[in-house]
Amino acid sequence: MAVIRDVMPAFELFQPANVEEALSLLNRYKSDAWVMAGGLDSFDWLKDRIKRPKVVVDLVGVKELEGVRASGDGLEIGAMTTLTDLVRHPLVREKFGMLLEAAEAAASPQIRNQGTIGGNVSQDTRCWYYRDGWECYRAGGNICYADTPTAMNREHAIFDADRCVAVNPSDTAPALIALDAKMVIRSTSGEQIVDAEHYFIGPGIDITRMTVLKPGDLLVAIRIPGTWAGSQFYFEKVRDRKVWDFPLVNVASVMKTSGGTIQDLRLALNGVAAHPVRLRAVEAAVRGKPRNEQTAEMAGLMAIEGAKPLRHNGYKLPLVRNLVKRAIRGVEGSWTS
Amino acid sequence: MDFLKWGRSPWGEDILIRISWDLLYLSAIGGVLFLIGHALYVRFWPQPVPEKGDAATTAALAARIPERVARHSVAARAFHWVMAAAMFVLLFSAFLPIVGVKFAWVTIHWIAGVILTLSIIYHTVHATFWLDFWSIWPEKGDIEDSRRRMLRGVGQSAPAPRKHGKYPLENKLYHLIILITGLAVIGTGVFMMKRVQTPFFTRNPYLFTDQAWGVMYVAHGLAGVGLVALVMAHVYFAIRPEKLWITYSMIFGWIDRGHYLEHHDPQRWNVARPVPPPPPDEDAAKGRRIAV
Amino acid sequence: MPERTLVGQNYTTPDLVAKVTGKAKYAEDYRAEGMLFCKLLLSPMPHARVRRIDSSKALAMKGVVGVLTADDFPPVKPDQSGLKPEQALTNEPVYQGEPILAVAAVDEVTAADAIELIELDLEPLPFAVDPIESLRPEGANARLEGNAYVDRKVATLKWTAEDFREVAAGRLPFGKGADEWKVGDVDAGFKQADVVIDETVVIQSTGHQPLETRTAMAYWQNGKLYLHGSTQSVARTVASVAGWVGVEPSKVVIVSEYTGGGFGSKIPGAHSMAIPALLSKKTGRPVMMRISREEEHFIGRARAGMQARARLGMRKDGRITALDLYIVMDNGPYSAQGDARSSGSIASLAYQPMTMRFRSVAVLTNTPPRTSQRSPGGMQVNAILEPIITKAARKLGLDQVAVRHINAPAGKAPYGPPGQNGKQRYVTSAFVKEALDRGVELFGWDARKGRSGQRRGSKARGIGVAVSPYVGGSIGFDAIMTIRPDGRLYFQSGIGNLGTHSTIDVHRVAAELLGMPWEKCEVIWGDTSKHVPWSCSSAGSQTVHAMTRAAHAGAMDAKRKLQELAAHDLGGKPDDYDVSNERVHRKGNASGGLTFAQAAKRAIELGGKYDGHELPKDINPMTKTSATALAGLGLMGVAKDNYPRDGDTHSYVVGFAEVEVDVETGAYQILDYTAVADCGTVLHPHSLAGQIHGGSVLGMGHAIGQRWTYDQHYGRPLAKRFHHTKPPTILDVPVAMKWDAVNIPDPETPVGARGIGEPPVGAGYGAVLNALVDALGDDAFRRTPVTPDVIVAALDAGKWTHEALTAHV
Amino acid sequence: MAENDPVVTADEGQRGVSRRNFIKGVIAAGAAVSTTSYLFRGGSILGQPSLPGAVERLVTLNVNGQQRRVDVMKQETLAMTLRYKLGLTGTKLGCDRSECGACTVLIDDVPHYSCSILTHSVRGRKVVTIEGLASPTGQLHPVQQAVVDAQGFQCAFCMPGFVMATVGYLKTNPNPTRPELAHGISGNLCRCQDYNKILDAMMLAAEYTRRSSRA
Repeated sequence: MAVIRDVMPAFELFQPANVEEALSLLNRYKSDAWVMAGGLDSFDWLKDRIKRPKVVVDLVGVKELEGVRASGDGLEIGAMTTLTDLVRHPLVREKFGMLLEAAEAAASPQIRNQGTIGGNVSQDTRCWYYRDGWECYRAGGNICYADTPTAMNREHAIFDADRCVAVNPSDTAPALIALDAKMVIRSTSGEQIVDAEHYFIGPGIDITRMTVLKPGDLLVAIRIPGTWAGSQFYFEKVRDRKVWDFPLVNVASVMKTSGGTIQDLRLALNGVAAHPVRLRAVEAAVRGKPRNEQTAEMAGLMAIEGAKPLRHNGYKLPLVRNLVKRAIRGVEGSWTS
Repeated sequence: MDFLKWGRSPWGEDILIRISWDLLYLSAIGGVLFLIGHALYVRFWPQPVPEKGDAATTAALAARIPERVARHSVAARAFHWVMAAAMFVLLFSAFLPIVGVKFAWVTIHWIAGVILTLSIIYHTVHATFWLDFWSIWPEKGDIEDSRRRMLRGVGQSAPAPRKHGKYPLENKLYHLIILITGLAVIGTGVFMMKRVQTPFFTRNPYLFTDQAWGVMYVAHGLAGVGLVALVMAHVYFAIRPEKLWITYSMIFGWIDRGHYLEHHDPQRWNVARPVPPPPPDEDAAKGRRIAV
Repeated sequence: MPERTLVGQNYTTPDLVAKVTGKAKYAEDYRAEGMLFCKLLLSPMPHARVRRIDSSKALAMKGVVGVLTADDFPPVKPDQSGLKPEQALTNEPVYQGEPILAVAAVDEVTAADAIELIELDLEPLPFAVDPIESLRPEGANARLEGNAYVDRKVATLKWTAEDFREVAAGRLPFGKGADEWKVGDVDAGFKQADVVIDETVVIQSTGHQPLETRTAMAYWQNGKLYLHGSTQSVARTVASVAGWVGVEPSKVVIVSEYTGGGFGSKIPGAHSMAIPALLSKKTGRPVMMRISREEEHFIGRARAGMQARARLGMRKDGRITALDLYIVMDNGPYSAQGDARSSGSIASLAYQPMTMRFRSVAVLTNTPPRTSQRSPGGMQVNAILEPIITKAARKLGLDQVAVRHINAPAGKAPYGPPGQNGKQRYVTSAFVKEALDRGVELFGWDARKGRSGQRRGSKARGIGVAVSPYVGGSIGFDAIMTIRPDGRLYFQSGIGNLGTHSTIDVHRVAAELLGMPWEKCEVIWGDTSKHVPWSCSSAGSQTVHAMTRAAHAGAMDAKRKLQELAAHDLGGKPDDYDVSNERVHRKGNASGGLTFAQAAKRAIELGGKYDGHELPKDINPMTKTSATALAGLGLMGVAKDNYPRDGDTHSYVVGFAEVEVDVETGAYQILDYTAVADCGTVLHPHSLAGQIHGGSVLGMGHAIGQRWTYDQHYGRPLAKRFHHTKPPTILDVPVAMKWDAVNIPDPETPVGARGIGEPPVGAGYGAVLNALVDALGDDAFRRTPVTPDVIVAALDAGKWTHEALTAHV
Repeated sequence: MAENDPVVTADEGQRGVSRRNFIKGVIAAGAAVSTTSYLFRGGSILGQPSLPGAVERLVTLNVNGQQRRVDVMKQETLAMTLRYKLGLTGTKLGCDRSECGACTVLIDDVPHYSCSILTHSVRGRKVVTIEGLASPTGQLHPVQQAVVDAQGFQCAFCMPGFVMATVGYLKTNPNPTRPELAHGISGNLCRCQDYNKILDAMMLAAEYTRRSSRA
């Protein structure tokens, strides 16, 4: 009955030197194993003594998973590449400035120095009931504490809630979806490549996971095709504090225009559902339309169709509407002093 | 094996969460064992020879029995199949994710649950006011018949049991047990809809205490896994060759005279034609009205 | 008054190099041979009774040495309020997270594992986390004894169904049960007003959250308790720890040379200090109790939140004719808090309303214990009233600064409730108008007015100003200083070292008076075994005022003794002598007489009053004990501050802010901030800047984001860690801020210096809120913090939409 | 002191040298494995059962230019090792959850929260703490000197973290603007909150650092 926090219980630690070793460990210990990348999500769980893996597989020594490489006209980013290394990489800066912005918007400098892109996209939700050890659906229980008449759910989902109303907190995830990134997943039984959009899963599919990764799976790399290199990017994150905080909502879009007409675009949001949301309907409606206030307005309105606000997160509707609007037409006006 | 899954409330109290899903496998295995057992029994155990009635009486009676004895009205059959469909959807949407087939099951599950609930309400009203309400409920004599049938089934000597009324005792018992489990899942399920987002209710998991919810989840779970075995048995009997005539009756609405005479007691399920006999086509309709 | 050689100058404080090299030892940095670690078992329920505790499994674990429960504490009786005073461990937890039990083990992992083996049987009791909910006719009481303080006693107080119809409409009812005071005829005041504004406002509770938690380490030696903790005053912590542990104060030594912040939460130390102390006694080994950030949320104290309603009447010229203020204060579960009362006083001082009625009720809740937090009550009332004043001014077409100017306190300004004689108390001095004028200039107010409320694209600009007074000092403390034969001057200090530097700064007054070069001065602080005098806490903006007075008195005593000693040895009258240049000498002959080193030797030879063997009668017993221990070391200056004072000392800060709000996202940035202080004579500019800006940022933090959130169904907090409580980061405040001080000496204290810790908080808070009102209009928010979600929802709906009265959202 | 110890690199510790030999080596060198293992079950090196292939508990760390041998639990964070095993209490714990920055140290010149990295993860890497900045003769690091000159902090519990973050950031951007510097050291929280003076001090620190690197 007694609950104790802040002291990690014992676990066995492995620090494999390469992917093969890591995979064989994961295969050997399956659901007893906990994969640790930068560790910033992991330590919370471990220190809170809520998750108690027998074995931690720390990927710190797997150097082959680090680094950004050119791959055709796109990029391949090792899953263990830190956000700082990503932000500082000339190819990222040159071709996919939006990813830089998104990575730079995450957490704090020290966290970006240690946190990895793989960890950032695979992190667990930050629902404060779940993270505090309340035994909700996501924790194997039969209740969502965040959607009750008295629940505090300012940060929670407006879309695709299925029992659980938690949201995905990643800043890089919507950017990767907009850029049509591919996630390279390996296990002892082989390699699998998943569109970034489909890497994330909602509670309807599996209420205890945020991604398609199953025990034994390892995200090894993220490939960004050259398709959208150098196109028009928009990324914006709205949050409380300018450091540390996860997004209330963020938006990422890539766009190609020609003579004021939107030729093609991809648009994704996060902080609104348990998975980042790609706005396919909006994309379809906006394609071929002139890039102007009217189109932006329409896109914004379409984006919130079907949204179901909770007691404290109704603001996410106007926020999403405005962010999508801005993703289409940009930000208006500024002060010089 | 722990049959119940306990969780911890935000106050650190132990609360019931649900049954252990091991019980699902237990129920499924139990169902399969029963089927195998029954199949083996039928295949290898010498079956008692059915009692032949007095030939003269039978012939006289047969003359008054229509070719097709109406057994289930269109409404009743519609109910049965709607209910069956809902039940399958409910069971699959409940248990496939547990065995590893992942999909967004909750909405499907509650919609099927609502359909099942509505169909059962319809059935209750329909059966109460339009059907022979008591025909489906076990009566005192059924127990003695059942005892005799069992003894004879295992080769003991016993007086011949009466033939069935409209429904054999197995049917009646099955109906009874499905009614209990069905009401349990529905009764709990309706409240459980307060725990998820539906258009009907404002979500409020605090409608009952943590402990009361726990009991409700356990009841829902127990009834649910129970239904797995029950439905397996039901389907099994429905497709057994010697029972197919009953299954057909649930599709077409009637049984033929032969089966009627063989299995049913005209005293207890009177479908005999009054005099003068009307044309055959109207028989069914008439029979339906009188006897169903 | 001597020439200012030290006062008003920057210098490097003697603790700084130790801090910057990592050598400074805070409580958790101490080690003792055989030291055990302890972990706490916290109540999972907001209110419960312990039915049974079974520690046998824990005690059977290898490495577990002892278990401590409430039964191991000295018994306490209910005080005059009817409640039992708080103890570090309890059998009736009254908030979720209250410690019930502690385990000591050879290491922390073992202690933590052992906690999980404790079997605890609790009986849940009714609870309330929202004061208003507790006032409902059917609402639960937070304590078995009642739910509110009525006439200083805990009683059951319920409002009527009628009252709650007001609540449903989003207005705080003027329900019964409140303390009340009045100045003038409020109704007549409202009649004179040209505009009346009536608003219901909610101000959040917030944890103090010093960066150093209340970790403590204790051991016993020869019957004496040595406690290494974190406190705002070692001198004042001795008695409180002695009381909690149940020993004589003479048996307690407190060591806290460096305190990692307190903000009011460590004023008499911390109740939790008793845990390692008693566990150490029980186990016979030193015990270290590391307090985690989450535990600090529970036991680390918090500011009382408020649900308030204010009606304010303003005349065409901006003068406030009437103020009717009603505050429901979230008192937490224990002793009665003073925040609401201070709110009334500070409101009456800051705006000098022509008539005023003040009502307040302190409601008990099952949330962590409250205590004064930097500008207690002052900060909250600033947040309640400043936006209302700005809105009234706007309705009348008046400039924000002009309105503050016309209502500003000046001279011996009256404030607070009328006393027995029907008259209000008054302050020692106030130079708020001067501060406003200086601020207008420094901030460039007039130039910025052009941007007030302007919008470009999605970006709206707003500017705001706020006036924030607070108590700026106490009186009556003691000083001990010794000039020793090594020719150096030693100061003993019992003030906590929170890095305000006042612990050190105040002694520069004495060094200056005695003409002692600062390099030859040493301050001894942070350890009660080192014979410290009766000192104030580094709290409530007292230190600079209180302890410069004491230092002044001590220095004057030392000077007098030097003069007398010189006259005794060298002839003449004491008044023929002067001190300067490290000598006591005949006036006009600075190189003659005795050196301080010689005088110190003579003082020891002469004994008696000169070296501390005879002491003044009026000093505190603690000072007497310390001075006696130091007697014979040199020439001793020891005295109580007996200087007269006419009025109550207050200091003032005016804050100016400009914000830019993105109206599409609700996100905003505080672009600029300037603060001007009226705190009398400036003692140490660097330090003063730190207080002004640091305090202002604390206020800004409350305006922009600091949260305190509870799940009302289970009465459990959701915001416990920095990630959720959201103290401001370096990027949430302007990248460069300005400050100044009017630097006019307070006439009622010999040095002229007043304290400054509290007033900036309300200035930062109010200025930012006013700037937001300026940018967004009158109807964007009614509660704090004002976060992007609040703004974007209000702008979308065209009016504020956020929970009207619910607490802890 | 540790400079005279035979150096066992992390790689050898893990692969080349068996645990038995490693322990022997330690005993032969007469080095204390962990004289101050107050916090974590350290008593017996074999106290924690080990699965095959898992990390060894005995490691050698490079801290402030010295090789230090330590017995480290699997779940031990660097902050705990520094504070409770190596006696380096200048590194503070304000939150233990990577939310305040008080525990910031440099690992291979990059600022990290030492509360949120396993000690085992820094084997073979260069750790520098606040105690390692000043020269052995006691001359302050330019960033420390700037803090002293600007009287840059109050309670100073956050100070070691801020100083380390600044030292690390200035290595990547020696000539920052004030907003750039603020961004660079934004992973540190101060509750006395005079961020203004902290930035004054750190801008001065940037200047001092540039000057000293030129010299």
